[in-house]
Amino acid sequence: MEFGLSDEQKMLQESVKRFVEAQVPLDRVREIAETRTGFDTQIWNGLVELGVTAVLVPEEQGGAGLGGFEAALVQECLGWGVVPAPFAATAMMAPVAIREAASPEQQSDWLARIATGDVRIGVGLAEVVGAREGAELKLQSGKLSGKALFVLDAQSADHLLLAVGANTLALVDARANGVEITPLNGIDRTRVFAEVQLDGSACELLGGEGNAAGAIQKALDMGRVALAADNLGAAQHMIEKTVAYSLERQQFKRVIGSFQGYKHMCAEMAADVEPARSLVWYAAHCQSAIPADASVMACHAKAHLAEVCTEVANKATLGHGGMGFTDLLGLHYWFKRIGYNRQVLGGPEAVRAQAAALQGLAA
Amino acid sequence: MEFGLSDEQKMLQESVKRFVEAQVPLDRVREIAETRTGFDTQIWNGLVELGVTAVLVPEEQGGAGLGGFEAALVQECLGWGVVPAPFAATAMMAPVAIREAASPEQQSDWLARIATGDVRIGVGLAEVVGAREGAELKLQSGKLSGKALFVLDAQSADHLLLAVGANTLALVDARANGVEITPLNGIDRTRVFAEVQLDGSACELLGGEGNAAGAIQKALDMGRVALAADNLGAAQHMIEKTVAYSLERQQFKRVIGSFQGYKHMCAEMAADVEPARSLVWYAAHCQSAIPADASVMACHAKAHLAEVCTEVANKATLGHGGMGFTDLLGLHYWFKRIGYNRQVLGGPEAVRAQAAALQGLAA
Amino acid sequence: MDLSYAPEYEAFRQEVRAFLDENGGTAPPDRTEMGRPSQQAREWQAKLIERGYAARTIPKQYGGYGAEPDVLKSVIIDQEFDRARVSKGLSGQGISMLVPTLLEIGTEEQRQRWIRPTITGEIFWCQGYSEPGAGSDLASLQTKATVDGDEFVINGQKIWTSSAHFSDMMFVLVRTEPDAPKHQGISYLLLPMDTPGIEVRPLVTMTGDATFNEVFFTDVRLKTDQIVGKRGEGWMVANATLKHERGMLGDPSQSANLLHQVTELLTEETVDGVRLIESPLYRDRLMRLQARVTAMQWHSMRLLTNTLKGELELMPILVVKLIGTHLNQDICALAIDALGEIGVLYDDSKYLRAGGMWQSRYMFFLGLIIGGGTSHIQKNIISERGLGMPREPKPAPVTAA
Amino acid sequence: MDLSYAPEYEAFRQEVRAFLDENGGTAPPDRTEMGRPSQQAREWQAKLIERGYAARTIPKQYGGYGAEPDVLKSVIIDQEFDRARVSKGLSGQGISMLVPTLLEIGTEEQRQRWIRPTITGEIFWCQGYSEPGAGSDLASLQTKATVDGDEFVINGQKIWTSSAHFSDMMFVLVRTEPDAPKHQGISYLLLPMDTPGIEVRPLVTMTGDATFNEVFFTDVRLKTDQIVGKRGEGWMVANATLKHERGMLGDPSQSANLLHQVTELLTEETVDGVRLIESPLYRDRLMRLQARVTAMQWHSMRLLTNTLKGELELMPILVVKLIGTHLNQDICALAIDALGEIGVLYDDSKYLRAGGMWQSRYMFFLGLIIGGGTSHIQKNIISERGLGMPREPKPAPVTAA
Repeated sequence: MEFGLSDEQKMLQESVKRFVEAQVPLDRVREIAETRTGFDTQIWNGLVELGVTAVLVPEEQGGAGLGGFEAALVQECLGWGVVPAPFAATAMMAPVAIREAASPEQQSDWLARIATGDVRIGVGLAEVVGAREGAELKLQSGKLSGKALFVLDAQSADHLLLAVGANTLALVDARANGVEITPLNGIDRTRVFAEVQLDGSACELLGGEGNAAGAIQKALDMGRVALAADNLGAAQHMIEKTVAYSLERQQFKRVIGSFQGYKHMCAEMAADVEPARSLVWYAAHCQSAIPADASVMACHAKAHLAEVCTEVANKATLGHGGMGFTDLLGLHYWFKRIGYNRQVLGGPEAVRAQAAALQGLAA
Repeated sequence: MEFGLSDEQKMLQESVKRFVEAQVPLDRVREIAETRTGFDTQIWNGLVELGVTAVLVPEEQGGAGLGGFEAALVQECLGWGVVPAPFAATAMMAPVAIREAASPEQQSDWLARIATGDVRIGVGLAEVVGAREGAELKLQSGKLSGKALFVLDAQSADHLLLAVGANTLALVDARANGVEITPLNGIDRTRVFAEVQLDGSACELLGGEGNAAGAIQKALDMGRVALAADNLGAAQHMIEKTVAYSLERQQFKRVIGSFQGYKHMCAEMAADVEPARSLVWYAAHCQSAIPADASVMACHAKAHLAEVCTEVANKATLGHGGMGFTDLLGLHYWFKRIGYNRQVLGGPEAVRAQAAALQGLAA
Repeated sequence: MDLSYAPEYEAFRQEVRAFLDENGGTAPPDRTEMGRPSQQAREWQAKLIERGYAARTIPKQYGGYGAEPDVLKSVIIDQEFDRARVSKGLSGQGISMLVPTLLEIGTEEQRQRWIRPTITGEIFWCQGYSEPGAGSDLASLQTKATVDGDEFVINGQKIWTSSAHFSDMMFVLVRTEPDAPKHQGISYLLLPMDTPGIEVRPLVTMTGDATFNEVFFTDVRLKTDQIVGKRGEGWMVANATLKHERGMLGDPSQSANLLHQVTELLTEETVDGVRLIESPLYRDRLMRLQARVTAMQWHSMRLLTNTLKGELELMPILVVKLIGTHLNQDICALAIDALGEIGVLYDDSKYLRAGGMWQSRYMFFLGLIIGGGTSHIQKNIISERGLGMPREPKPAPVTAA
Repeated sequence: MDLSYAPEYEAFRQEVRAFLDENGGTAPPDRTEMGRPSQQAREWQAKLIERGYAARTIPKQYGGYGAEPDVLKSVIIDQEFDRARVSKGLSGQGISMLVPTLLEIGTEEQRQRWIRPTITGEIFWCQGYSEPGAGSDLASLQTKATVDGDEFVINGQKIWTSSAHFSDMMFVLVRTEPDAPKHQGISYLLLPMDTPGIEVRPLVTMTGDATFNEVFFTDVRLKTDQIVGKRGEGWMVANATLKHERGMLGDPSQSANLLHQVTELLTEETVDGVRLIESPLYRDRLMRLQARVTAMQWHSMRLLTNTLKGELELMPILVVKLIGTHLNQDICALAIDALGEIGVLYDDSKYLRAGGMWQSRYMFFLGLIIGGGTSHIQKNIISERGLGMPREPKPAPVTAA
């Protein structure tokens, strides 16, 4: 019985954390943010070298053969450092979908390339959660047409994994005929999504038409876990920054961290985040180890972390006073990352409704 | 333009407050609470002498000809002192229903007796909001049968005003044949409600069968305003008690009211209650003066005060430490009164749903 | 309780309406974009002053309309201009803060010199109060002015100076008596922004805008007679205007306007073809907010009534900022949540709603929760001044601990 | 991460299950009602000790089972007894707090004399720590014991003494060195409750129950050798047991159990013939709570894992009480809200649900938020010990202010 990090998991986490601290200081984040691609070659190559893109790829395909828990630990570090990297879509969502639905040949092909970092896959599932602006994809004679919105990490992707309705998953080459990718700029400049319009574009189906409902759910679950883990890391860092700031900043001839009102605010943040961490761990673990709980726990982790971390983002900014509101300390990158995580792949209300439905509690 | 208390209204409020302070100390509340009738002859007679039962009765019927605002000011004082008195049902809900639906003869008869305090009327509208336990009343050949639950102040009433379906209001003599009143004990021993079972009992309809939908809504609105005002007074008193306690009680060689965490808790209570007071005033004023807003504002006052005052009840109890949890200071009478006000005549969710529906926002 | 207006005021309201019907078309856009007032805005301002709808109570000899103070008429002007969505004329800290200060504390010469060009928009002011090291503890400011002959020599730094980059003048707090207790060593000066030694740097905020600045002073020289009040009394002088600012921060019509917009949004936007308002969860949140907005609207009428009656209730005033700013942020949060992914769009994105207002306002209101005294300071004030609870005890000297 | 148990532990689990299958029927009702343990409860306890399911790690010579500490086996015992809803044997502050204290600090003679009869239920203890004047500031207790020959003479008052009216003994903190600093003047005594001069008065709480008492001491005499640890070291002695109490307060199986019950309630109760679970609002609240409960359940597994590995992470431990008690109260609040008017029924009312549990628990958890350190104290501890923030500065002497 061990509900916690093994020595190997600690090493993994520490190596990613060290990489982030050394290679992705705030100045780098600022530079990359301005490109609005959510991507930087050097950082991506660094992550590939660390082997983290291979986490969810089985050993047979040259991967590390690890599970959702390890992937979430990586994503948590990326959130801690507001790292611009298309990790969640390519290295978390795509592999589980491919493992679930693709043919053995497809698996060998795609998983190996994910593991080596040779492919980056944008993932579009927004319409499964709720379609806006008339977005819809249609498959006709093996060609894909229509519009998918909020396709994650599409800006830097060479391929796109798109849900077609609720039961079909298609892989599209981003450079194929008829593919148009329109960046949609959001508050979080460290991660991106885009509109993808297709006009009779060639595609490769995972598992054939109508056979990917399970894979879509797995990708969605893993994506939600990724966002929850990212939130966890981001919130943890905001708490650390706030406490550190409070021990430096003086007002009324005392460090502000000695005022009880301030201390209680910090205590509330920490108290909310600690059990939330345990929830993220369990939800991530379920993705590989406990299929019966995987979807419900992904919903819970996504929604609960969204609520807790939104609070943290506001309190931590408040705790930095005027400095928190400026661009000077860059605290807003974390604030906005948490804001983005809340809305993507289903807001808290939508996700909780699904958690209830999955348990047979909804009408 | 005057949104506030006139001199006359201040005098009214002060006279009731003085009466409550002088005649209804906590020891009296405790005694009367043990009777579980929500009633005491001496207190009732005192209120009648003050003229407050006549507030909503027009001058033609010997009343004061005042409005919902004045009635709410009275109820607020009763909440402040957790006074056991069947004021809301008899002096607020019943008169507006009678004025709306009853024939001129009925009005002269009943309103005059309400003004003089010669009649006490229990009011049953729970099934209009939502029926539980199969409660339902039926009218057959002018006789009433069935069951009404949570009839307010029925224990001390000589007559009962009951909704029959959504459109009919019936007055029943509590001593009539076939009337059985079963007290339902609740957490709040200062106010009561009961189950009323009828078996072919004689009744007097207000405005005839099916003509009282408007009167039912008015009584419901006024009842909700009464509960909101009661909450306002109760919460105000809890804040006063907490601040006073915090200036006396020492811990760690300081009065606890000098700790910033404690001060902020008190500030939050006060900050929530002050605008809520303005909402109660407006909602109460609407009942007599602005019919278009009356129902929506009654909903808002009821629901918003329920939320705000539940917070106050918890924080104020917490602020009293262990003493707040004991019976010694009697603080729990206020806590429970606020708990009762939250659930009766529609909980916050139900009442907000009605506010939306009234504005055409619901499906 | 009487929500009607006396005939005199109803007549006044009709007069304002008639003016707006006739002249509203010549008004500049309501939202004054950043920058000095346009020619159109200054002409509109002149017309408003002439009719007494701006600079209403400022005496005629200083360029105002010269009316007796009448809060109700001011409120009616506000209501009608809001209703018609017509610009209420020039704004800015010169008009809202400096002019009242000069009227209260300035010399006759200062009033003659500054008030008229300020209210006509000829001279534009910025405010130099905040400093990086003195946030909630404003009085601990460190920008110092030493005396050299008949001049002050100013060194130091200000922050949160909105409009500094296009202002002519700054009213600024500096420490002139470094050895006095902190509230007694401050002076209130009037400083031309083209004085050598002033550097203005834009300060980008989390919203991405640069509406604020940092202002650096290096041996900035100013004649010693450019002071309002006496040396060392600047804190008192500034507080006369802080009062005015505090009133500005709680504006329930802003909440009402936001609520109106989010209601429209919920009734118009769809997910999977279903209108958002059909969601009981969003509807419930909307109703919660509507109750809170309504409470604040009538709360402000209660404050107005108190003002009209000359009655002072402290507590209802003290809570306005704390409650109002949180409320406004919560309204924006509902809009963002209801919009799902569209709610995180920003800048110039396709599918952006309301120009990205919901996100920028969400952050802006968080800024307001911080600015002008964080919510922690607000709660201190409410508990101490409103509830009579003790001030924070001074800490014992560390050696004694 | 490995949620399975090693074969040794799976075997142990099977052994416990087999025991429960065979013997569970002879167990007393799970919820020990107020009062001394019944004969049946004491027999059950003897059987549990014999099998090592109670008093598991207490050495044989003191009447225990004498096993090596094995947290996982203890957890398995808890899990299986919870699952079977079978009584885990006797409880009470004597067993949970005094016995561990004696094992750690008591003399050999004290262990010999007190442990066996305590764990068998022969002697029942109450705890005398809290005082009316010393709530969160427990160490400021004022009940004093002066020495007269070979006896202490005790005067003062205790409060929140549960079970005092039927206890044989009290372990009590008294001030024996009035001139020492507050933490160094306390002693830990073992006091027979039938000693002359002790008066027990029931203390009614807001729930209406009288499970607590006030205990008054008037010249109560006790031999000076009835002390655990040295004179003046009672604070340290008591803290050894406070550690045990703190662990008791966060029990996620209690939250899970409450959540289970409220889920059943929502699926069974109807309004206007519609099941409550059909309300998206209640469903949303239920899901929020389910996420929080799940978080706390796995949080406790995380703490268990840390214990097993001998690793100490302070923060996750510190937050348990604050989060857990609020969570439990929030679960009860949902049940009450969903029940509408039925939710305020109490005592013996017709239509009462679950014996009035929802209201009484709602208040009880508020009591727990207060008891054992209010949430304010909890937040102080989290910020100071967990986040390394400074302690409250000592106030300057009033004369210096």
